[in-house]
Amino acid sequence: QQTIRVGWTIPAEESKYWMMKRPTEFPDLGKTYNIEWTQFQGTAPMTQALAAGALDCATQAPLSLANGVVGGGLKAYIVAQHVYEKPGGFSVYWAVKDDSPIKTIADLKGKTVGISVIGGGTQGPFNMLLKQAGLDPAKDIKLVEVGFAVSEDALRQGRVDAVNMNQPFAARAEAKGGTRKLFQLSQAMPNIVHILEACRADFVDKNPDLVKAYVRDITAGMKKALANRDETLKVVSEVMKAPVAVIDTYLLKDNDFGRDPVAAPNFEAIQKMLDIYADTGMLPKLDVAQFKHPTIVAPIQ
Amino acid sequence: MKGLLKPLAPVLACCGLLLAWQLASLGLKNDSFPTALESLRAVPPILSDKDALINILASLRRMAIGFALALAFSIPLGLLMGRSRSTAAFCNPLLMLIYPVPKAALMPIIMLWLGVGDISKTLVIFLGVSLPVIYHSFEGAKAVEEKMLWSGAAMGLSAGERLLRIVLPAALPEILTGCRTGLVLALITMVTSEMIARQSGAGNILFNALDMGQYDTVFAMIIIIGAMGICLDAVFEVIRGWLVRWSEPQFDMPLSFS
Amino acid sequence: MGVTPIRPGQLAGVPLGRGPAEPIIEIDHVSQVFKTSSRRDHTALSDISLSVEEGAFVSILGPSGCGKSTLLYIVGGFVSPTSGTAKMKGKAITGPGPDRGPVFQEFALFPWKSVLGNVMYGPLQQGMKPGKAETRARALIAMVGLTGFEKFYPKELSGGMKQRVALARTLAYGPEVLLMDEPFGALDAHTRTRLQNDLLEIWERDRKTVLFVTHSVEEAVFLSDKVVMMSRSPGCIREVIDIDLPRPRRREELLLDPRYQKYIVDIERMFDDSGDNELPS
Amino acid sequence: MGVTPIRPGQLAGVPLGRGPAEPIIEIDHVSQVFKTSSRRDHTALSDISLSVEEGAFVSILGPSGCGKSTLLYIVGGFVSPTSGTAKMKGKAITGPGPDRGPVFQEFALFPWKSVLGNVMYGPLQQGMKPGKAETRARALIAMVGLTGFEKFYPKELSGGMKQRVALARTLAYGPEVLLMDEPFGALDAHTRTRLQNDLLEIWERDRKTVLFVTHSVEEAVFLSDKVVMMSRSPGCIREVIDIDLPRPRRREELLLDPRYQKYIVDIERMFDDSGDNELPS
Amino acid sequence: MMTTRTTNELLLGAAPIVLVLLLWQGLVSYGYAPATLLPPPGQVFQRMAQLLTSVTFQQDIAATLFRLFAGFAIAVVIGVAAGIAAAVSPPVNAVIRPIVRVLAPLPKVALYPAFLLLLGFGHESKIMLVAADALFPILLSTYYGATTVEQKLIWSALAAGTPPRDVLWKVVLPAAMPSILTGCRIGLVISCIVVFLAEMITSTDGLGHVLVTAARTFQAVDMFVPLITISLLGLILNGLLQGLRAYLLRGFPSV
Ligand SMILES: Nc1ncnc2c1ncn2[C@@H]1O[C@H](COP(=O)(O)OP(=O)(O)OP(=O)(O)O)[C@@H](O)[C@H]1O
Ligand SMILES: Nc1ncnc2c1ncn2[C@@H]1O[C@H](COP(=O)(O)OP(=O)(O)OP(=O)(O)O)[C@@H](O)[C@H]1O
Ligand SMILES: [Mg+2]
Ligand SMILES: [Mg+2]
Repeated sequence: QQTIRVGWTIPAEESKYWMMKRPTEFPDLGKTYNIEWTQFQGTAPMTQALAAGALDCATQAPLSLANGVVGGGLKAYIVAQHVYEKPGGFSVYWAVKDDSPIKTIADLKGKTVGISVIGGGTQGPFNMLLKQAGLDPAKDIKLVEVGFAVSEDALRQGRVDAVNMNQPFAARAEAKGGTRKLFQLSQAMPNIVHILEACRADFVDKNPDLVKAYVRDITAGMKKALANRDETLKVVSEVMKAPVAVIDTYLLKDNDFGRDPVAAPNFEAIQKMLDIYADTGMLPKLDVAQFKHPTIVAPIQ
Repeated sequence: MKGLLKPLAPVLACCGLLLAWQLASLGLKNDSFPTALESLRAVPPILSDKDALINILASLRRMAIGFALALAFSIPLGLLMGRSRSTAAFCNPLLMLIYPVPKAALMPIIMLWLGVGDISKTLVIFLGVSLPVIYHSFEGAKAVEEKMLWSGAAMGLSAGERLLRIVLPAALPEILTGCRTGLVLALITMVTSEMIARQSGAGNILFNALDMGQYDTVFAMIIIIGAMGICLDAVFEVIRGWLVRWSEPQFDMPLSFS
Repeated sequence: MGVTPIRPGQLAGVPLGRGPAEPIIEIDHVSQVFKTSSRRDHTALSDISLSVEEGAFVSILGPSGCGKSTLLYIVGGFVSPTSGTAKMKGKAITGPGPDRGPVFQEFALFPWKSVLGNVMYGPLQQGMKPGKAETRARALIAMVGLTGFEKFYPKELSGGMKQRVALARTLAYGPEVLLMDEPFGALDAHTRTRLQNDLLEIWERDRKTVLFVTHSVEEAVFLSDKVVMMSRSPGCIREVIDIDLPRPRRREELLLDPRYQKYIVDIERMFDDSGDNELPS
Repeated sequence: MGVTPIRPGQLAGVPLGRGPAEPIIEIDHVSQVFKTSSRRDHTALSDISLSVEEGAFVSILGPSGCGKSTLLYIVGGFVSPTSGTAKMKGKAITGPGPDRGPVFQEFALFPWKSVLGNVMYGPLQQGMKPGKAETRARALIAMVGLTGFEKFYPKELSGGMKQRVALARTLAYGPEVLLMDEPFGALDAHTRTRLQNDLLEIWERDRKTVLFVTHSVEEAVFLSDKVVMMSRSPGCIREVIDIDLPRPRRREELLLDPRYQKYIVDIERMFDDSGDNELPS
Repeated sequence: MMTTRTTNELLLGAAPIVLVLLLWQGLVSYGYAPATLLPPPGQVFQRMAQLLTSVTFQQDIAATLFRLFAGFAIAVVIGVAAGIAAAVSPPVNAVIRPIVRVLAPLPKVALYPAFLLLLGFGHESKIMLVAADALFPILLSTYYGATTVEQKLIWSALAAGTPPRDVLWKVVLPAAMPSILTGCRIGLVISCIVVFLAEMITSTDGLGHVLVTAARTFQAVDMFVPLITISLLGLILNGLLQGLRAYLLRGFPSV
């Protein structure tokens, strides 16, 4: 019986949450193979952990994974996808106060703008949008790091003039009112992939069957998560220690991110994101093909 | 009246603290700063949750191991540094170079050799605790009255025995001050060591809640950690009082000239 | 019997002690210079030579600050002299050892141990069984008149009581050479007399060598074979005086002995004569 | 003039001092019980009553551990007695004050201050100008024979030197009442005599009241108007003796005065008579 | 004589540092750590020399130092004052002691979001975090140092007419100085760590920020430059503190 060391984070990996909290629902999990779960704060440390060989598989964002490849000599395969921006669904947006004089992106000139992670995954599309509006992202605005959890408060307190919003905080802020959406990432490109599942290449090459079983369970988990929303709410609530009522306001609703029904990665969209990062100078040009394993990729049924 | 005030003082102070918090949070009207009452209400659910208890116990176990290892390592080192100029000259610059480095920044390398499990976190706790213990032991050993050591030497104690049987007890009050600071830092690092990578622990609950903006849970955890601090501290004070009863001031009047 | 003339001005460095015994302690051209915080050199002892024979009771008299304690520290091996050598039984003194037992002017009791614990410390260290060590310690505590205070911690004792504990602690492990720095300084006359007698008894029984710093000329004459007079110019030996009085000595008898009185008067006069003792003012 | 008979057995609580002066210190049925670490009660003073008249020089004699220091602490206002009251000029003593200056048995010098800094502390505290305080301090340092050691820190001084600094420090701020706990205990005979004379001079000039603990009967008789004899049964006053010798006193003269010798012999005999001073052994 | 001793001690102190550097080089050379995670020391120092001359890096150092000093200074002032007040006055003690017991063990990082919202994203919130973390070691050391002051020293001062409130800083403070300085030394190191941590969590400048940006993009060399810088800063600051200590405590016994 072999073990995979898996890194995870919150808030949007429902299939993995199912595997964690309802292992008996999966025929192989705990029987033919085991998972050692380690939770991380954000994807960047997980990239480091993958590069250091402390993890086998982990949640990643396209940018952090690419950074690991470029700077950390990491070799990895993208084996599944967790959430992306489905057209019509939720897209990470920047909000301003209702009474703010800022009406367009161009009005941000000279303002203080919050972003969850400077140099993080959202900054590429964000920079692109600023450039399109004629702003120099480096000079025309003052960028400060504001985690999603405090962004609403930071905005209401006037600490920032505009700030990025993500679920579940966006839902909460909207329910309270007083803020308004200025622009959203989907304006830069559709189908942005936020988080995906990646495994170290050397690990996959050495234990193909093991990883295959793991990916199979991710696919299965995604199906279960989408099929049984009530149970998913409970699972997520157990993981996040947040009451069901809070999660119920957005999870798997129209105002949520999109999820591929079989957790299949959208390599095309990822390539497009890599191109944006290259255009905005955050990365050199990269080909998504290097992340693709010929057989081990969701969906595996 | 006075006799009643003394045992009640801590309770009163806690109430005062909670009251100040309550008023401040009401005044600020801020989601990320819930009122004391809301936070207190969030305490029982955490404590009645089996998972949470297991988490907290896991943290405490790591803390106990880290703390014990740190004491076992730091007290002898500190005493040695205090009694031998060359040991101090040898260790001091190195320690001063190592300690200011934030452990979080070294995580990639720590993970490379020690993985993401208990060992890394225990190491972080160890480092946090050992700093004050080393330096208080160091200074305590330095201040030991020389003639006491001479007396010991004249009775045939070897240098090692003198360290153990004279410097250690004589410096004990100072060492225990270091241990108390160490205990405080142990609790803090116990939580923060779980900031980046975690499988279980009190920090796990706290940082998850922080990520999710569940501020009442965050502050409930803070209350719980604070309560653990009070309890550990109280136990420590009893042990301290017993160990250094010989050094307590003889008269309690002169310092109380208020 | 007439008054034996005192032979002052005996050369320093000439053997002291009773009979033909070997010198046990030899101090050879020892100087001690301290560096003060204000970075100046301060000479505490300059060119001291002295030898003490085995079994001798030697007292050191001298004005405050003349280097008596420093001299004892050097013999004890606690500080090494800036120049010169100190030898014990022909071997250079390189550090403290249980053959030389100090009683410090500042007592230096272990504050974390009770009276009993302090006194038992040495015997236990020498490998004595706890039961035996306790018996011995209790006997010594009784001797110094502290029965009933065994469980007291040093901070709960009066000055004189602490001094007596320090004395008992050193006597307890039976060092060959006793280095006593004003061991009776904080005691009332009666306790003092009593302990002088006890000390003499121990000394006579166990043939110990004693180096004894005191400020009382009378005490020095009563106890000693030799009195070393130091002076502050800085820290050197002025005279070494043989005390030729019969042993065992009893104070009542001595008080009637004119030689005893003469020794005292002569030594006091010698101090008077030297301008050295005058305080600069 | 014949020998004035000593009047022993004066009742405790009866005014002491020269002439018709007012009592400046009144100690009324004072007891002091300490809680020891082994949680037992230890009586250091039991039911002490004493009153000291303004300008009196009162010595306290007693066996080691009889409570002399404790009594001074109570008058100094450092500890409050378990029962009874202590008054100064009719007002209950509630704490220390610059009217009563202690010289502690353990010196208690400020280790972070040099000799000069220690002695200047009091005058500066009393609001004296730094220049004047330094002049005064230097004069006192000279008086105790420590000129040249102004910049030394306490750790660099010998035992006797520390004691002299402690004395100078207290004299420097000129308290009305001096509470001296064996202030000359660590000094050689000459320095001691010298400082006794200096103290007497200051006392006579400034009309101070002095409470003086000593172990030397001779010193007590030489200096005092009254000698309080304490005993350890536990901590109580046995006798109060008037010393009826002319002032100003000069030792050379007194040594020839049979009354002086008689006082000494009588007091010593009184201590001898009491089994109290025998060490239990 | 004095100088040879000092040089000897400096050499002795340098030895383990050289050893660590050798170990580091060895780990890289023999492949125990990939250069992408642990770059060779030579490369790091080269890069550091280069960066030290750049204005932006100097500004980053300045920002970090400012936060460090401000936070540390606040911690020292409050810690020493509160520690002494608690040691000296029973009513203050009754209030401060339980408060310290509750607040000391709290992980201050968890309060950082609250600080951010209350004080903004600039210097203030970071200074506050530094102060909050460095405060308690200093406070506790001061408190214990002050409670163990030899009583007769205080008596001597009181008898010399020192008003009780002056005794605090005329006797208690200097007598507790060895302990206070030990607390400060610990507080200083903690300040170094925390200022870095705060800058890593959120900031737009400072050494911590340099480090996170480098870490996110796996610029291992750039990541180690701020690390080495902060540890050198720690060494220098501690050296200064050591000098101050030697001066302040010249009257106290030492080895
Ligand atoms: N650490 C030191 N630094 C500088 N000077 C010192 C130091 N220790 C002692 N001294 C000086 O050395 C001299 C001799 O000191 P020592 O203690 O030997 O005197 P002593 O004869 O024992 O005097 P006392 O009878 O007063 O105890 C003194 O002048 C003292 O100031
Ligand atoms: N803190 C304390 N706890 C318990 N007992 C104490 C304490 N302080 C003093 N004592 C006891 O009180 C008694 C009197 O002590 P004190 O110091 O007053 O004696 P003293 O007369 O000054 O003796 P000496 O001449 O030896 O200095 C002693 O028996 C001592 O053991
Ligand atoms: Mg001496
Ligand atoms: Mg006394």
